[in-house]
Amino acid sequence: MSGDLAGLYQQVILDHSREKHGFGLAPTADASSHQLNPTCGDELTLQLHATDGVIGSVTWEGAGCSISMASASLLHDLAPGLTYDEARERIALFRELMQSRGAGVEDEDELLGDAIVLEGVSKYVARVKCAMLAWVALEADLAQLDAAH
Amino acid sequence: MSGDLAGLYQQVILDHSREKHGFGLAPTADASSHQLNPTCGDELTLQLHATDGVIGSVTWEGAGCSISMASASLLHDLAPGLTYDEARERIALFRELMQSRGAGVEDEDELLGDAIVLEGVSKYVARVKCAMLAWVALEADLAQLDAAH
Amino acid sequence: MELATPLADAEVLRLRRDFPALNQQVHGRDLVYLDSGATSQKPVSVLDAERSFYEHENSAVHRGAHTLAANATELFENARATVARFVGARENEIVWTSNATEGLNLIAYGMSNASLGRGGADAARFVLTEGDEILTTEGEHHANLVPWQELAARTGATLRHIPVADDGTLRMDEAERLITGRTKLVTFTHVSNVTGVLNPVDDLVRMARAVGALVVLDACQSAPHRVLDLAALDVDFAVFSGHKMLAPTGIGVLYGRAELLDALPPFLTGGSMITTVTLEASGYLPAPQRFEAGTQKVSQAIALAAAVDYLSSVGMDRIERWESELGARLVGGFSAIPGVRVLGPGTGVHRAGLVSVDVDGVHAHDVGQFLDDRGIAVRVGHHCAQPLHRRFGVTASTRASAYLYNTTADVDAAIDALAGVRAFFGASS
Amino acid sequence: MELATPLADAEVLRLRRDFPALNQQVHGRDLVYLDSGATSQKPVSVLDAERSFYEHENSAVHRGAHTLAANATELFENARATVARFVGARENEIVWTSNATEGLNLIAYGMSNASLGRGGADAARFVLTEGDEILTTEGEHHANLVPWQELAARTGATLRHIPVADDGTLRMDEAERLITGRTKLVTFTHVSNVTGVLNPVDDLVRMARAVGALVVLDACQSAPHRVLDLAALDVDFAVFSGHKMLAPTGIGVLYGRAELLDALPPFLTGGSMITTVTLEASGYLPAPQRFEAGTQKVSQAIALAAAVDYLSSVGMDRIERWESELGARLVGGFSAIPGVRVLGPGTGVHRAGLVSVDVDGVHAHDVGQFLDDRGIAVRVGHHCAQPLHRRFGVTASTRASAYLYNTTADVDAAIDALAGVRAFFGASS
Ligand SMILES: Cc1ncc(COP(=O)(O)O)c(C=O)c1O
Ligand SMILES: Cc1ncc(COP(=O)(O)O)c(C=O)c1O
Repeated sequence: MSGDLAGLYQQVILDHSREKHGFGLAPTADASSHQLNPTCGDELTLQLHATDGVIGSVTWEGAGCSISMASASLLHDLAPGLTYDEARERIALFRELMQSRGAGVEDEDELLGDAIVLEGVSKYVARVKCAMLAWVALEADLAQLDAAH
Repeated sequence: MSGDLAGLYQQVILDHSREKHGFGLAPTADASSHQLNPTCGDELTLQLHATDGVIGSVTWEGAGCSISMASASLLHDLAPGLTYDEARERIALFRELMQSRGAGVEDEDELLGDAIVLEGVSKYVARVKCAMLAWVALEADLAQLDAAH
Repeated sequence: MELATPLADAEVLRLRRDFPALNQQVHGRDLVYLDSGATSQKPVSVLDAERSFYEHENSAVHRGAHTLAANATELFENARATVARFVGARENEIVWTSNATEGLNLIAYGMSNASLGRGGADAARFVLTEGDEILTTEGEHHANLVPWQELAARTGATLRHIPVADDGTLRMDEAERLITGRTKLVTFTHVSNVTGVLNPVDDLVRMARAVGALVVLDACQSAPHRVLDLAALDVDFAVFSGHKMLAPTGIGVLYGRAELLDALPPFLTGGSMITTVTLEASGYLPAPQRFEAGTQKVSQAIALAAAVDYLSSVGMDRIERWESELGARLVGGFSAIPGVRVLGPGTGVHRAGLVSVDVDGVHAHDVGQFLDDRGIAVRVGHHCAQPLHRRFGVTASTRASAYLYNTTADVDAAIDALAGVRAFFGASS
Repeated sequence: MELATPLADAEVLRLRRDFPALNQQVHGRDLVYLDSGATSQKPVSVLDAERSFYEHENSAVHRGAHTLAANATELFENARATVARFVGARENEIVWTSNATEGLNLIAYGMSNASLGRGGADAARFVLTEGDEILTTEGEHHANLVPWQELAARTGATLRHIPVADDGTLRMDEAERLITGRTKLVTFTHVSNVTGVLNPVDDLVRMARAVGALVVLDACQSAPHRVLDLAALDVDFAVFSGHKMLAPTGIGVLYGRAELLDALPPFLTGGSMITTVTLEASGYLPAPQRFEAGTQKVSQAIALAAAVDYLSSVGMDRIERWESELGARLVGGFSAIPGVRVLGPGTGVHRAGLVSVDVDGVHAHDVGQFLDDRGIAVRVGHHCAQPLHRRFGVTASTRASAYLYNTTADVDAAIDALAGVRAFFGASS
């Protein structure tokens, strides 16, 4: 096994991909979006539960590779308590991290919490889509809430 | 001017292309066919006049390059007196000559008469279609007569 | 007939020197390329043929009278003759396309144009109306499914499917039931790009002929890998792609029986496919020019002929036998790994040199990544065959596909790597 | 804005060394290639870019997860970004086609699919019915005429034409009259491939916008030769071909404004352009993938990006000025020869670097042959523009067309040769 592969599949990621924090859809939600990765047919539905402009929790369901599942699980851990704008900021930063080709981004530890374990994905251009799936879903949820206003 | 070009445009050819023996359509004919060279838009209509299975004369009209015009004119001189089968034989031989890439074919002098001045065309693959136009028209005329029987 | 000697590792290693891309490292390991089912690598002779064209003859074909143009036209038409011979066809039965997908769309659009009244009485046999049926199978690549869905939607015809059995073969009992007087066209793949199953062309052609239906063969996974004689198979149309058979991207072939091609209404229209054009209307040339509008894929066609020459010099019968050995070795090795399920036929069944597997508890993307880390390139995903994956109860799989430049060592490396996957991802616990 | 310095002979002779095909002899004379309007020659950097791809990255794009596939995908999408920048477009507005002809057919078939109900409400603006009009011009290449004839025949719409004046320009008074509320689409060439006339894009766009019609620009003869900013021109769609701009055959570009491309129903269908496929129906991706079915022209797209880099490094503004000098020199020289008539604008009028002539008493084929004998490659025939030739009262003409690698000596050689034609064929008598 190369060092690269160990960097991509850190133990935290493999654990999250099995534990899937926040897995299971609630009967209702304030916003919900469905995302698809057409290359592999992976799918993910992500619900947003919020009160007064602050995220309460994120729940999701889907099937996909360990990267996409771990990423959704990590996002579930990160999101609660963030305002919409803060959440958007984190999504933007995470996207930047994913496009950094292994170089990382500033303030990542502080703002992205455990999700920075996904940094290794940025060296694998073809896998960035997997890691982004849940975050793109959250972005779509936030856009729905905006549109509803 | 290269020797090739002089071989292609022999004086006989240039003369025929201007004199156009047999140019002008008759009011009636035993068979008539229209041929087109789609690359350049050249067109030719060739009429066959025959009695008892023997070609009486060939008349034609059309616009095209010196090679196609000369070839029709030369065919007009060659055709009279040939039986249908003899004409078919000459057409086949002329086609072979055109595909010979300058190598010529046997018995060409005897069977093709003055039309052997077109031998130089066979070195110019792109021009073979021009030289064949009238001959293909005669072939189509003969096929019409066959079909009428 | 005597059987050809298959290739063997020593000879394959010699051939492999002709393929520059195979001589490189990935993640510090020698590349093991087992993704030829997606696209093949190219030998130097093919790269040289294309480059030489650009250095010497490059110019407009069928349009110019100057020396370069005449030379280019000749090379281009000789390429057509070479490819025609390779698949048992006549020159005027070979139409250049940009890939197999375009070839299938060409047939489908030709038929919808006929259905809109283009092509007149000659095109009557291509007309589809409500009540008519198009028959495809559950095992097709999207390229041989979606164009027919769209054709059905455009014409009001109904699309039906021959189901696939658990072992990946077509349910021929169902085919018998589905091919009726209403069936106007039957289309199916020669070899499945997921299971490696070889479909029974003769039986399907016989059934289709009995009801007067047209037959289309998707030869994408057969033309590169086995002896192909389209006239002998007696299909009406066939398609394949150059990039899967040592040639560049951007070139494919549509084969059609001459009398059908001359009757099918044109698809793409423009320059070089016309006789006379007025502002109001245009006349069209016979095939193949009829279907070759605009400037063609000239250097790619010439390179495809060079690819075909390379394949022929090795011998298609020998390649076929070698790949069938590699396929058997892959199936044997993969199915012996606990938690690995082979999609389609298992060991002991004749198959092409490609095998797709589902690994219990590990997503195909992760499997592929693990193999890539060892320098092994395989394909992961649905391989453009979502319905067939759904049939097998999975959304994605991992496919290893071999070609003439693969050795038994390549196959063994893939088997060895696959055996380590579940432990790495903690799926065996 | 400061004017760029045009190229000059000394620099052109240095550039020419990059083009291997130009360094050869024909009939014992140095080749003078004046047929770039048909297809261009290729610099070494373009040939190298393509070869390097096959030696290193070649593999399936957008379909694989292994290292080669990821690298290939990246080069392929970077190529799209390079070409987008070159013509003032965004990446998702650039669709790969195999040539300009296919691009025009894509729009026409997208519209006929919309007219058959495909694409739903989003596609309403592409629907054509009886009474609707498509407007093209008398001066078009067959590629921008025949697909619209066929679209009209499929939908019941009427095709109309802006006539061409004696000097080759469009009759804008007639355009004014012809563009009405019934006009749904206006399509015209940016630069004529026969007369070198530059059409008034701004005026035509303004008229079309006023009635809500779509505008299609055939940029085949402009993209290779002048600075092109499609967003600034404000057209809805545009097409051009790689082979005319230093790139290989088999690659072209369709530009479309993003919101239009995402609403236009798909044309070719198959793999890689879908979201979810069931046996019954399929969902489609947004542009550009929506229009890129099957394995793409990967190496050709990468080579086109290398071609664009080459052109940009020389400078499109400088190329444009140089060609306009060469065009003026050609027109001046040709029109001074007795019995030679220039089709379209004469001396003193701004034009592209191409000129077509009719030689009194000598057929174009013979003219071309005579020039070829001196090593000069020109195009003879109707240049896929029969209606325009008919407008000028001829069936064929002889065209000399220049590019960045042509010198004034090339132009003078053509003028000198043409001056000898009528005497050789005895037409001056
Ligand atoms: C103005 C114009 N339009 C369209 C075309 C067609 O281009 P292609 O044959 O590359 O599709 C050409 C070139 O032949 C052209 O000059
Ligand atoms: C069976 C089959 N059909 C069709 C295709 C489509 O070929 P292409 O993408 O070259 O058009 C493929 C390959 O992807 C295939 O394997």
